[in-house]
Amino acid sequence: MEKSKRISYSQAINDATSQAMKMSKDVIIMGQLIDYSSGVFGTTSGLINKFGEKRVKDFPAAESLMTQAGVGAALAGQRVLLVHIRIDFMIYSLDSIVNWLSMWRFKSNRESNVPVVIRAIVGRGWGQGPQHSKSLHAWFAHLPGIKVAIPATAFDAKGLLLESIFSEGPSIIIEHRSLFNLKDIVPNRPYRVRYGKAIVRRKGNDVTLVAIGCNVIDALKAAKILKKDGIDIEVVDPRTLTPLDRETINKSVKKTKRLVVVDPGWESFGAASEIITSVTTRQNLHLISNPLRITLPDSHTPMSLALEEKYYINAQKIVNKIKKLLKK
Amino acid sequence: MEKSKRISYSQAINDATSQAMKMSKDVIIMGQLIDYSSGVFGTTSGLINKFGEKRVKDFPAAESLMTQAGVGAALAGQRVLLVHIRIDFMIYSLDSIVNWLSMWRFKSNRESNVPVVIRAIVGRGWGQGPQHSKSLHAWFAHLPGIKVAIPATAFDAKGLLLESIFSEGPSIIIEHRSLFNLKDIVPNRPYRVRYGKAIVRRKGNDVTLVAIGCNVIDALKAAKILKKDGIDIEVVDPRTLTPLDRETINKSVKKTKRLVVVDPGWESFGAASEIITSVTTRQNLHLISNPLRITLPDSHTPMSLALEEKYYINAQKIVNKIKKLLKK
Amino acid sequence: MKKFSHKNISKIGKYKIKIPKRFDKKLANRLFRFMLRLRICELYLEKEYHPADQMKCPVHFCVGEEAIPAVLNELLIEEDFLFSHHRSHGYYLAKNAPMKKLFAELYGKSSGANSGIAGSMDLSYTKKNFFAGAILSGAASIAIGAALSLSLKPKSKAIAVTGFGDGATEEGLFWETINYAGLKKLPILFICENNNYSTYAPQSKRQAGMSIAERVRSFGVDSKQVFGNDVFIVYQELKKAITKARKSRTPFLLEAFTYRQSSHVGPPNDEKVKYKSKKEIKFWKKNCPVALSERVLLMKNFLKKTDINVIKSEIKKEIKSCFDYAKNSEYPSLNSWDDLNLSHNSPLADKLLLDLDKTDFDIEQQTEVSKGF
Amino acid sequence: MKKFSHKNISKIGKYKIKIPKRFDKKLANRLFRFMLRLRICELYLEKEYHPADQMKCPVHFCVGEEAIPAVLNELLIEEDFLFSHHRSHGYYLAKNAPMKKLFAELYGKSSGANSGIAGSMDLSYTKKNFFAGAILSGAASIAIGAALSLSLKPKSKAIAVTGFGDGATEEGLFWETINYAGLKKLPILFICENNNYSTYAPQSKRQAGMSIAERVRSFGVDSKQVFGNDVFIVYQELKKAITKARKSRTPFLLEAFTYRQSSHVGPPNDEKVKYKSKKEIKFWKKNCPVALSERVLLMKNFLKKTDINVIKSEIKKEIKSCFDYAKNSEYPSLNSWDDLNLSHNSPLADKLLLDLDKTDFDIEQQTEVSKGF
Ligand SMILES: Cc1ncc(C[n+]2csc(CCOP(=O)(O)OP(=O)(O)O)c2C)c(N)n1
Ligand SMILES: Cc1ncc(C[n+]2csc(CCOP(=O)(O)OP(=O)(O)O)c2C)c(N)n1
Ligand SMILES: [Mg+2]
Ligand SMILES: [Mg+2]
Repeated sequence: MEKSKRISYSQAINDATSQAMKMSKDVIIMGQLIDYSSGVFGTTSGLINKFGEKRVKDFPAAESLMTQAGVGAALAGQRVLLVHIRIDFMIYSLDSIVNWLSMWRFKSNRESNVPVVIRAIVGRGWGQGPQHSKSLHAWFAHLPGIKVAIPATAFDAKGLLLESIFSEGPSIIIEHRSLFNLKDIVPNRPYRVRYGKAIVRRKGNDVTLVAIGCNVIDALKAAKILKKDGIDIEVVDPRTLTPLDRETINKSVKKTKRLVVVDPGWESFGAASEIITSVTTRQNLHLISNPLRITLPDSHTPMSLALEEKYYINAQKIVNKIKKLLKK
Repeated sequence: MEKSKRISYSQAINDATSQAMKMSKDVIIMGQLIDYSSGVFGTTSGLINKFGEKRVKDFPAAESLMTQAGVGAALAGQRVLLVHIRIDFMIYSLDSIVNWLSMWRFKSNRESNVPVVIRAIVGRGWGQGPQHSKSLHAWFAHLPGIKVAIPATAFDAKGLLLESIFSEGPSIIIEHRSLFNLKDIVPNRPYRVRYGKAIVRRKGNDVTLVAIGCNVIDALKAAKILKKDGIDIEVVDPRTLTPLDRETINKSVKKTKRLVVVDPGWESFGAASEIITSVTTRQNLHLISNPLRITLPDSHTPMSLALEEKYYINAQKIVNKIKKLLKK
Repeated sequence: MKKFSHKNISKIGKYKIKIPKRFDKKLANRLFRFMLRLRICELYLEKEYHPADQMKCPVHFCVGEEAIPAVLNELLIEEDFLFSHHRSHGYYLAKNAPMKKLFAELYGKSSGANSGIAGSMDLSYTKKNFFAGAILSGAASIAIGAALSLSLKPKSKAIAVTGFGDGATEEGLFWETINYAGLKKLPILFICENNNYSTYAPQSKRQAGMSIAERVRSFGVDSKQVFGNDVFIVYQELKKAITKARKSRTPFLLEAFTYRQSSHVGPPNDEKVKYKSKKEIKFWKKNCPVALSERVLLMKNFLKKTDINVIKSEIKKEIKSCFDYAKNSEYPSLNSWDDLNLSHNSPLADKLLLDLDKTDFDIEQQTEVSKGF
Repeated sequence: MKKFSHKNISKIGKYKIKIPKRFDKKLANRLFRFMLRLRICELYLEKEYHPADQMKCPVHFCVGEEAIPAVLNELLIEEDFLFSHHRSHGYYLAKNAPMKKLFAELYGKSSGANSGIAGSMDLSYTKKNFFAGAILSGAASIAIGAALSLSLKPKSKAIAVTGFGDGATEEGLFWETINYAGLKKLPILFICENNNYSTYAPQSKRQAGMSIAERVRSFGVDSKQVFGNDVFIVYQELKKAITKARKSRTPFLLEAFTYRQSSHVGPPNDEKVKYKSKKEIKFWKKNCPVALSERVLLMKNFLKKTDINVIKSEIKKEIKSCFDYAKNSEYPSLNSWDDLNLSHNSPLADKLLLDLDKTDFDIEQQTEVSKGF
């Protein structure tokens, strides 16, 4: 049995980072304000004291350059962890991500690999508004050449971060801020959670509910509520979108014959449609009801609490939609 | 009967721009090199002579600013047409598009609307390579607050450009360079092609083939070949992705009971999966075979001709895949 | 002192403010009143903000940075465009947008400036050509477009103005903006409120070389540094710059040294991060725009203590009524997410364009493969 | 002449080139030979390129811009990183990457530098730390990272070098790069080949204010302008800068005025756009790096006409063999698109990390809504 402790999602990230930096001197971290006590919601606090400013680099408000600097540093031997306190600010660096980072290996015919890990935090609630809350995971999953993780638990957050840092290619980890205080049993030792391996978080026979990122916990809560009504939900958490574990999802649907996807992104052209398509293109005739997606509307995020409540997904909304689906 | 002439896709764009600028003094156009005789593949040639440098503005290599300048100018009363000779260069301006342009109306609670039209050209062939050939239409279609058109014919190119310029909100028009020399009968007078209205380019009973952008012509060619084998294809061209005409697509599939999507974008988390999902979430049980997508692989674009041939879709590849689907 | 920096400013000790000769008394009093109103507004908002937590909206308060908005309020005309960064309240009021609609916005109410959809960071008031947003350097760059458009209108005297912090100048987009302003000689006024911090990081940790004002000048945009808490100097400099911009359509950047007494964003209070020295806090409190001008106005007898008390109670009354307005307003309801995001009306297209359509297309053509670029 | 610009340079008429005192003869001859090799290479490539159209790959030729690569070839060490923009051939050769693999790359062959996947714009040669790419200012900004990493290695003398054009400096990213280089004093050398054009647009249409070199200085990065076709002056300046960067780890920018005799990108030939004046073409042809140095080497008797002929025929032989190599190579075959884009090996993770997994999760917790920012 591994020694472990019950810690929060943000502590798990801090833990993984600190461990990685201890294990390899090549690991450096860059980001705005990572060296202050507040430490990006606690995920980087204390690193500056342990590893010094050569390896813990506060960065000017120049997101685009930061990613490019990551690529260059990786070429010269570093393993680079970049932190964006909001994915919205990271959009300034999309050119770097799309035109450089994601195609670096490809362009060099696999000879040059850049271990750059980007942590992108998605805000939610308390009136964050449209410039502080987008979850663009579907965009990055569409882009070739970069792995995409979207961990829902502290255990996965640590394992996927370590795996990303010590792998050879670039990756983006989407972190939903609303998960940061959620606790989980996390092993002390450094371990890996592999890309492309979904996890069945709850077994069930009636419906396969694929849930992404911060909606995993909502899905599990919904499943618990539905159980009372005798509806038996299997909850699958893909954990990574690139690569996407299509097999595990398809296997589950083969059993349940029903597919619902809950995705904290915009509906159209989003992650939910990929997951549905990855099932229907394989075993469409096997399904006994239309697949269903539960997503954000095709809208930017409103500030007002009253509208946030309508905008975001919660367990009860999932319950209602699944009940409606089964009534049909 | 409307007076019309047979002109190329690029001439149609030039025609529409010139007409729009004549019809309204508010229309201005900005872009790198739009005022040279070469005129962005002929689409802007001659405008500088007709309208002068106050309205035809060559821009420094500052794509990000150009979009922001578009927003500001629109606020002060212009109708702005922005031209990017490659969508790849436009990626520098994604912050402007995502964090500003696309949410401008939303943030103002509909009070402030910015008529900014972005023409984004997608390169293809002759070794353009990965930094000159991405087709990111799925990204823009996922983003709320901005309309997305992807015209396949000269007729649609003119009609959608005029419609975009004289509408109130922002839009992105994705233009596949490989279509620029294709000719079509185009009315002389200014007309509109509306967003959200797909077109059935060919009627058929056996398979609904939804084709996007430059693949529309491949799809039509494939349909013609398949006809010889007695396979009757209905080809639907959505023309715009936001809004997407889900009704026309669903109506067609209701008839044919089979859906194939051909999409000049990367496979995973792309436009094809949205179109498939928009059908399967509505009438899954009605289909008699798995839906199929024919797309680019999840890969950046290789330079070498030998690999380009493997990478890109053509009519014959479509024919083969549809035959295989029907054999099952 | 010619070249300012936060390092050398704190050596001043006590700033000697003067009212310039022949400075209009009413104007001086108006500037003071604006600053006082903004100050009290922000202080009351801060107080109500937390721990009540009824305004569920991240807010960047601007206590200590009142001089620039006060001056803009005097010098801007309706038609001018004003673009602000995240620290938006002062600029909003500078454009004479209604205070009560600001309060209602923070409470997320439908009577808010943006019906509660935007909040403090993304505040706008279209009717007065005022727009804000949080992504750094965004507002400054959008201003370019407004200036460009205004420069096309030969009769217009209007200009584009944009206010932002020292941090915003680190974004590359800012330098694209400055290059273009210098190249095209646009009627645009850049106001950089240099408060030394980008969140907690001081300027010296983020920028080296010459000052922001000097950097800007190397791109062909004229600029000047001032002690930004001296409202009279700020007035004189901006008056000059704005008059020139209206007439000869040229860009200008003012780098105004000032200080944010508020937390970067509230809540939480950010004192525990300990990024500010006690000494500097003391210096800047003593030399804040309100204190400095109050002192000199009293000294010069432009105002009496009692006048100030009257003003204060007027302002407090206004603020109370704004709170009442905000608290008593409804939350927004929602008709359509779609309509909120996309405009489907197109009156101009309806007027100008024919409805035509066409299915057929000649498929016996070869698609072209273009050579080279 | 102190401050260069393309306007005042063309007034020179005939540039008076000198070989500096005590300049090593062998070195001078090597510089000349490199330039001649690059020139002939590009001319032959251009000739074969079109109308044969067998290299189906957009190419930005660099005829007229040979001096910088020649000097870099002398001064760079293996461990240095070199990042180039789209006009990449000279830089590629500067890093001693094999010419035949350049040719094969342009033909899209598997024996190419990148197996035909990258082409001319995105060329790289990992073994020699050489990397190029087409998106403007991308190469310069990536160089920052390499410099950062090198600055962490106390024993390393290696530096990062990046070559780009005047157009690249318009991108905001470029100024983020310069600010950071100046702030952190990184061992990085920026070389701006100012050939006056960004495609067809002259610098005056795109930039105002002070020169690129001066702008850069205002950000705390030392810089200098030179007549970039004088290979000896370029050598001296870069020698100084590189020596200093190796020793004291400081950034430097050289703005080298030069001219592209080639089309912006071929084919098509861009003469018909008529963006260059006949006069300037004449001036720059006469004062091109190869012609200038040839003249002075002959004059000084460093070389004789016959020597040059021998060199030329050696080079032509090499080039012929490169064409043979490229034309006779196979086209690439493809194993897996996936593997080409994503690395699935992780030897280090295999070594360091435990394989663990866990399904259960405590769902009786409230997700947090964070207040404020
Ligand atoms: C692109 C981007 N990066 C980061 C942020 C986060 N952020 C918000 S305010 C701020 C500090 C900005 O400092 P400054 O521009 O000086 O304005 P001040 O807050 O001092 O008024 C930062 C870093 C942002 N809003 N946008
Ligand atoms: C972001 C971006 N915008 C536009 C282009 C198109 N483009 C390719 S080369 C070039 C000209 C660049 O000029 P300069 O940097 O001076 O280099 P030169 O071609 O003169 O060597 C342009 C505009 C690009 N590659 N990247
Ligand atoms: Mg600041
Ligand atoms: Mg150039």
